[in-house]
Amino acid sequence: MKVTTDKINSNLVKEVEEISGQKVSACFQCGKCTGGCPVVGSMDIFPHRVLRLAQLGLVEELLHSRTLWICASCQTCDSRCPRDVDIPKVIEALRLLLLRRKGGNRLHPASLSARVLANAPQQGLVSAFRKYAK
Amino acid sequence: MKKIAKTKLQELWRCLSAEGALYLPVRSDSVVDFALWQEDVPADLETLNTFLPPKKFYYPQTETVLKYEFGENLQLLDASSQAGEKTILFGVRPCDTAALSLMDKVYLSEPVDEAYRRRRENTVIIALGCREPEETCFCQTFDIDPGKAPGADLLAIDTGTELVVTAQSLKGEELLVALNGVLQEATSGDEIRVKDVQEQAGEGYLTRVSVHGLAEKLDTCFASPYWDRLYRRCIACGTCTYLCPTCHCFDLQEYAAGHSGERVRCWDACMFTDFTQMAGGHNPRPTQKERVRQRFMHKLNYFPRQHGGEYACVGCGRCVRQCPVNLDILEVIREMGGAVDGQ
Amino acid sequence: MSTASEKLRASAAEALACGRVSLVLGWRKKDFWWQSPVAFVEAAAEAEQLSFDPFSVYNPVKYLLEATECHEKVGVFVKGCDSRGINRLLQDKRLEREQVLIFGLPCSGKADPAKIRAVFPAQKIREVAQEGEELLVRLTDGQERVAAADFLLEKCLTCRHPNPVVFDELLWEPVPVRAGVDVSRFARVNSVAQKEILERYTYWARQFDRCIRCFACRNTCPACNCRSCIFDQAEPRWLGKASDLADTMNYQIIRAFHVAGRCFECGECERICPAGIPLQEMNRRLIMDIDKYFGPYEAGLDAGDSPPLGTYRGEDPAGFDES
Amino acid sequence: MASNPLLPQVAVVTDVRRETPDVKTFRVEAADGRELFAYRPGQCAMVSLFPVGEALFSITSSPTRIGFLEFSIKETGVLTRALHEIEAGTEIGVRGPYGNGFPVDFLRGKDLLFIGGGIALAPLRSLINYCLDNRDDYGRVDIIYGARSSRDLVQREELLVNWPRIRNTGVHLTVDVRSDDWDGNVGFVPAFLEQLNPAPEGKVTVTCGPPIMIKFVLQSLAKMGYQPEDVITTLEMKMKCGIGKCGRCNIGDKYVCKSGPVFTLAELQQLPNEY
Amino acid sequence: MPVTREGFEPLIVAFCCNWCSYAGADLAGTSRQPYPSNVRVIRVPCSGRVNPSFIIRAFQRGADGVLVAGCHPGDCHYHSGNYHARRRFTILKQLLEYLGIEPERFQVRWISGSEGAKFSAVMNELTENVRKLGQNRKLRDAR
Amino acid sequence: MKRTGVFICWCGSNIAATVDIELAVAAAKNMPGVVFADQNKYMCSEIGQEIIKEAIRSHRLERVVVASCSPRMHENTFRKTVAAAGLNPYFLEIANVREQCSWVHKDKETATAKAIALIRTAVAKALRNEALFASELPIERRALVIGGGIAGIQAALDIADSGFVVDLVEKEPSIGGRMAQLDKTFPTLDCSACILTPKMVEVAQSEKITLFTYAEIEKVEGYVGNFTVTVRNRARSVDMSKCTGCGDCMLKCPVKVDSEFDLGLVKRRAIYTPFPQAVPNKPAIDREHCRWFTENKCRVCEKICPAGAIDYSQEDELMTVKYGAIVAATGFDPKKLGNYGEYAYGKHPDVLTSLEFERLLNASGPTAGKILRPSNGRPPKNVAFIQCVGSRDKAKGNPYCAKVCCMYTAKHAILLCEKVPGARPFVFYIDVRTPGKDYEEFYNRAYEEYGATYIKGNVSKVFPDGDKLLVRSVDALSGALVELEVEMVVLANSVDARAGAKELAQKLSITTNAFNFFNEAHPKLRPVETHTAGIFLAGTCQGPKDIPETVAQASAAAMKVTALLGKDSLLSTPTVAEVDEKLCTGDMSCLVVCPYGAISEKILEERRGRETVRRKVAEVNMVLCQGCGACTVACRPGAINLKGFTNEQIMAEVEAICL
Repeated sequence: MKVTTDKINSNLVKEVEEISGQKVSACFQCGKCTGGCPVVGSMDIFPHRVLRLAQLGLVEELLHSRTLWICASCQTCDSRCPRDVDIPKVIEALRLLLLRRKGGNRLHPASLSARVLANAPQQGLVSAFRKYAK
Repeated sequence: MKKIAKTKLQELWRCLSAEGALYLPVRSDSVVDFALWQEDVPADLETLNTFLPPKKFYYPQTETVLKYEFGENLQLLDASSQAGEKTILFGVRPCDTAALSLMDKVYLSEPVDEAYRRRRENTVIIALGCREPEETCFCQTFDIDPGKAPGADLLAIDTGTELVVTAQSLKGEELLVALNGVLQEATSGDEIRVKDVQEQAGEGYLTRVSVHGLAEKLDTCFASPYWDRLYRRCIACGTCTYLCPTCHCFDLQEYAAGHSGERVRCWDACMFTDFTQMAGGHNPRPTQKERVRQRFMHKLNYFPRQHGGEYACVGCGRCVRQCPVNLDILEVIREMGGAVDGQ
Repeated sequence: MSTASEKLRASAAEALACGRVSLVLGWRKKDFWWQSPVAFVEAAAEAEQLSFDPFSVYNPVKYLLEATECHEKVGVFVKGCDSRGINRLLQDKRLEREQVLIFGLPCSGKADPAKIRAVFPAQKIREVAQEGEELLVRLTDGQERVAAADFLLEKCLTCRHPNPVVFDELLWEPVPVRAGVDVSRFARVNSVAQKEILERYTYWARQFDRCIRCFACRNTCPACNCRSCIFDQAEPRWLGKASDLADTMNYQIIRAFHVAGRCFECGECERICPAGIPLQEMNRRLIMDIDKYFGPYEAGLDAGDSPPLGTYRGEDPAGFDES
Repeated sequence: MASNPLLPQVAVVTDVRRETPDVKTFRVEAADGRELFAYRPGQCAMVSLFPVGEALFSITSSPTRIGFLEFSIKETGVLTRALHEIEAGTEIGVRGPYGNGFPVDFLRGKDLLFIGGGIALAPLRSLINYCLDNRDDYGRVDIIYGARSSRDLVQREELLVNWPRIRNTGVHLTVDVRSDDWDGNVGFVPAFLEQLNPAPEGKVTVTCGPPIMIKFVLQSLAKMGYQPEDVITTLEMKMKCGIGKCGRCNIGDKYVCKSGPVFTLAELQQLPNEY
Repeated sequence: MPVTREGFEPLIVAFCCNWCSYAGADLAGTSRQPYPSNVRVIRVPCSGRVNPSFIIRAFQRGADGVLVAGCHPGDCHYHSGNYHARRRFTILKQLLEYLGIEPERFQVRWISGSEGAKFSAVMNELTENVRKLGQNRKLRDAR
Repeated sequence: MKRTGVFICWCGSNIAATVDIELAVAAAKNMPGVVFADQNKYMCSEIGQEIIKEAIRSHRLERVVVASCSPRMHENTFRKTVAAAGLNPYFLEIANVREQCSWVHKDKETATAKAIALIRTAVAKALRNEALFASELPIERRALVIGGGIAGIQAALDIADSGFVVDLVEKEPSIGGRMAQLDKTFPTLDCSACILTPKMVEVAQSEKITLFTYAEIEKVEGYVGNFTVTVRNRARSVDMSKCTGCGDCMLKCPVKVDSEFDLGLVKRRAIYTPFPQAVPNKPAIDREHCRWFTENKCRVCEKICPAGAIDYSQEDELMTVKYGAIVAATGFDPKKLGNYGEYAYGKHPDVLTSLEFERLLNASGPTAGKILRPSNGRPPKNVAFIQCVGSRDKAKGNPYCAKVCCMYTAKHAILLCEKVPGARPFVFYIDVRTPGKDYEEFYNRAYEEYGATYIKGNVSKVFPDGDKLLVRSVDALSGALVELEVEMVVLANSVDARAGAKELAQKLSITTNAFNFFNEAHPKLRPVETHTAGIFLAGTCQGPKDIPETVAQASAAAMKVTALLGKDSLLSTPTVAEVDEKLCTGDMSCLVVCPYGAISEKILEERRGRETVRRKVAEVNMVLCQGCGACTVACRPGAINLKGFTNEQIMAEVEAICL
């Protein structure tokens, strides 16, 4: 992982900001988002760090992260952010970035077992299914 | 005349301590001084000069002379009547014994110092004759026989393995009676040995000076330029005066708390800068020159003038050995014209 | 006569003859073999009396206080320990450097007469002279040579600065510092400090009980150079005149405190104490604590530094509970 | 029975009189109403104020006035400062009398010239009143006295009123510093003495004052022809015991507390110059 | 020396600087924080005014414990008085211990004007410690 | 013994409930010196005070002891009471039997015993109380301000505004100081010159202010209200009365020297004004470089000057002036970066210090306000700003925070973005500190609006790489290594004390901290005063500060000065140290510990026998002395004593309290 002038200057960050409508640079890394995240235990990159990597143009690193798919968009972070950054939206933007690049959805409804459908969190399913609409 | 084997001295002292508070020379750290006898603490009968002379038993360094209450009414209580528990001094050397008679001239002359007198009365002196002088001894200068101690109540002579004890006063005789149990009768052989020791003791002085006619000579020496040179070395400490068996100057000080207090007499030294300092600022002896001169003139001129020609020095040599700057009476005697022979 | 003495005489005679000084302080011999008092030499012709022998130990520096009042410039011979006394007086503003012409005498230690008396009968000794690293003891019946190092004064055994630290002329080559002085310097203090508290008190009470308040320790000490000592003052009376153990401790504690950070370890107080009180153990204890708490400091090495008790650092540690 | 010579008697200060800004006169009587002790003019006594301390003072009253002692004391040190703060009724300690006193028999029948300065009138006053109380025993009495200023004249009433009224008695005053309330002589005592120039014949002088004054007065007297035997002075030294034992007041072999404080100039000339 | 029915009661002399510790003692009073009456305070302008002679004199005259209290380092009303005091008493304390005087008897503490509770806690502790040691005989005048 | 009266207060039940008043009164009556003792329910009440006054009169009391609440409460009340009865107010002593007795003890018996002991102690002290008086000193109504930067200017203006005469002494040929070198100021971005130059002109025009530029402080003597200062007016070689400030001389001078004002980025002449808006706008000749002074030829300026103002023969002039108060406002120096080779400063022309960058920003600077790379004169795109250069660095810099760098770096980032479209600032920081009004918002704008990238990480090395610079660091937040290619590096170098600060401090007898910043008397409560009364501090000579803080402190210092100069006279604390010259050894142990510089040496002449001898003794300045008493303990012979807390008094208290 290396920050360079090129990376910082890449258009990826701008793209994320455009898609999410959020100012990634506004984050000053207080960490409150991560501290309150209910599903942080399963994340490989913590929410605040997602923002930091985005700020530094290290978007590639993010795109391979499990975090994008673990985030349940529960908005806990957002409701508490002192810099008024809607983090789920940023994560969503990253997901979209990836989806667009791969040209397909991550989830297919058929791939989901009945058990998963029964036990997966409602919000997670909602957010996953929203992507089908795309 | 009685005697006791030196190996049995503990027994003697045990008996003596029953007769009164027994003090004898004891070594503590590097210093030998008179101390209250304690079982198992060995006495030092070899060292000639104790650190302090036995004057401290008659004329203590600190002594309450008067107690008072001054709240509603002033009440004065004479403290001198409390002085004088029965005391026995063992091992007082002839020079120190002689010094006591000089001290008597001051404190037993009118008006008599009561506390001193009581202590003097209640003390028995057991003198110990010297066998051989130390290098700084010059008692013979003052006609003191190191083998004799006429002022003592008892005289002990170390004949080698025994001490031979002779009574020299009524007090001494009484004490001898009390010691009958531990002492043996001396023989005529002992008497001869004692004489031998006494005679030998008078030989072998390394330091020979004479004070013959010195007091008179000093009459004209008050303004001698010698004092200008001599005093410069003096550091104005009190070593010589406090260690001197004949120095007797004192100060009176108050110790009070609340409504009661006491007046205390304590040793003072004419060497101290404030000795004659007056409240108004005048000091008749303003520099160390006058103070040094005072000390030696007192010993060698004033005292003899006041007390029938006797010098206020017994040649014990304490000041010679202990003066930090080697400014001593021997030098003054020599410089001021005391005859010198020997080294 | 030794070459050392000759060098002293020549230096003094020269300085007096050419008028650089009008008084020279050195040592001379007196009646007894162990007496080498300070000599006041005021003319070149008198310089003959000067001598430097195993007993030229007394520190002449304090005499400078009075000597410089009537002499414009005074010559003084100093050993290592004595020279630190000069810095003491300079630092205390009791002396100006221009007032003294300092002849430095590197010194490998002075002899303790008591140690000599313990080996040779005092009555027989006529002279004790230094010859190289030996003492030559002349007796009434012959003479003997002994190693000078075996007869050193206690204070010389712990001397860290045998060579003068301030001087105008050095009369001979500097001498080496004795091995192990850093350890021996605090050895006695440590051995007392290791005692139980009651034992320590008993030890010191016995020592102080002998104190007769002759003030020799104070009067000889170049660090005690006040015009008027508090102990001599009548109002307030800082020290009672009557001798009393607690009051003696008062005297000794305050005396030690007043020289704390200023004592330059010449050890004269202890050497001349007629009561044999180990005063240097107190002074050294204070030096130890000053080193420990405020950083290493040796007094009398530099007249320009600041003694530790006039200064402070905000981050000084405290030797007491600061909670 | 021997007793402790350092033990004072309890006495009461019955009157305190301010003489000058720094001198007060204390009248002292025995606590039990009896006489403390008999004394001669010029003798001294040790006065103790508890718990401050003890010092020797000249008795300024005359033994001809019975029942009390008086001390005129100048404030100079710790003890005298404390004494200046006491009030009538205070109990103090007194022991004495000490010293030789003036040779009243030697003086009898002679003309007397008293020369005093400052607080040193204290011992002279004892003798002056003694002589004036025994007026017929003595010849003409002249008193020359000087003080720093007119405010510093001690025993003002006696100097200005009582003594001048007595027959064959003259009081000659001088002050060092001129002031508005002073119309007498201005100048130091020795100069004033030379100006008055009393003839030495048949006269004995008794002088007491600060050391510097005495020094010049003695010179003046010698110049005017007074014989050392006829010049009497008193000395002051630091004393602790008053009985010739404490060892500090000696001049040569004489303890001032016993052999002094009164000496003739002839005697002083035999002593070392250390006072 | 206060001796009560119960026996030995130590006498504690406390030198308190006017600006901090004396004020702290006053605060202990106004907030009624009790401490033993054995403690008696002498007011000084600054802990830097306390002369070691005063401390020894207190012991001589019968104090069983002595406290010097001043402002915390950095808070001295006179800027540096307590720093000087700290140096002086650091070495004095070691010296007294070296001479065999129990360390509990001589204490130096920093007590601010707001530390009333600390003042009384220190006094309680000091009194208790000294009470356990018993009377000071070592530095006490014989007369 | 002084006639002493003791008055014991019940304080209602506050004292009386725990202390047996009757017993205490009886005990007091029996104390040495006490001739009268009484009690009252409220001693501080009018009735209580009347009792005291009446007793003083009827019992001829000389000393008064009141046993009551803390002296911190009513000492002044009772001092006034005894003064009203004709006694010196310092004849009063208070025994604190409330706060330190009745309120903290329960047991009546022991509390009463303690109260009696406290009264006895107060009596013992009172007996030794002496009359004390505050001494009065006249005040010289003129102030000196040292340093003509914004701090000195503001202080001088404020003092002058209060009607007092001020002399402003500046070392350089012009006032203006550091602020004159700046372009814009945070957080408002208004132009430094626009707000500073009017003040400079105001100084020049003020009737109350006399300006001495090209002048230095030579010597300071005296004390508060009465300083005597010697100022060295350096030879300017230009007759100020003749010079019109036309500037022709500066154009013709053949010598070119690095401009100090522009930090060597441009040259100036040997005859010069530091910057165009200089006040006074009249040049000075730098004799170190002037060809006439170095080589004895040229004299071009003399020939060219239409006013005939050039005067090579001028010499330094010393003037000695009396002042009542002094403000030190000598500013700071930017840290020299000799130790920081890793940043390639001095090795690569595009590595600049922040003040140099500031000059690039400035319209009157070397590039007329364009940000251009010194190496090639082209604008940079990526610029790295490295913070904490020489700050927060225990190893080779200053351990302290330079306080202003975070804010000016944010300013630089913003100005970079504004001046160079598309430029990207990268800020390397350890912490970003923005305490100050509108500061955080300013910082937020830098990264939110202007897109400055803040990287938490110190730069380990700057590598010159072709015409670029490689900056290597780490982003401590993400753990990512950082390697940036930039065209310019700006180093936020730390703030040092002004060279020569230590020497000035010695002249002023004020203290400095370990880094030569002047010490304030108290960090919280007396932040603009020094330990030397009458000397005040303004601006960065005390420590790093920004402009608002500097100006605020300058006004505060001015206020302190006017408060001082506005007094009729100075009253000293009566409880000051005094020297017993008889006892004084003259070793000046006291002087060393005195925090107020109140002790000085004095030569005493005294008679010894027939001779007059001179010796050194200590002397206390009663105005400067604040009565801490540290000297009394430092003085081994006890020659220096503290009035009101004398050795005698404290010893007496100790003895009485132990009874």
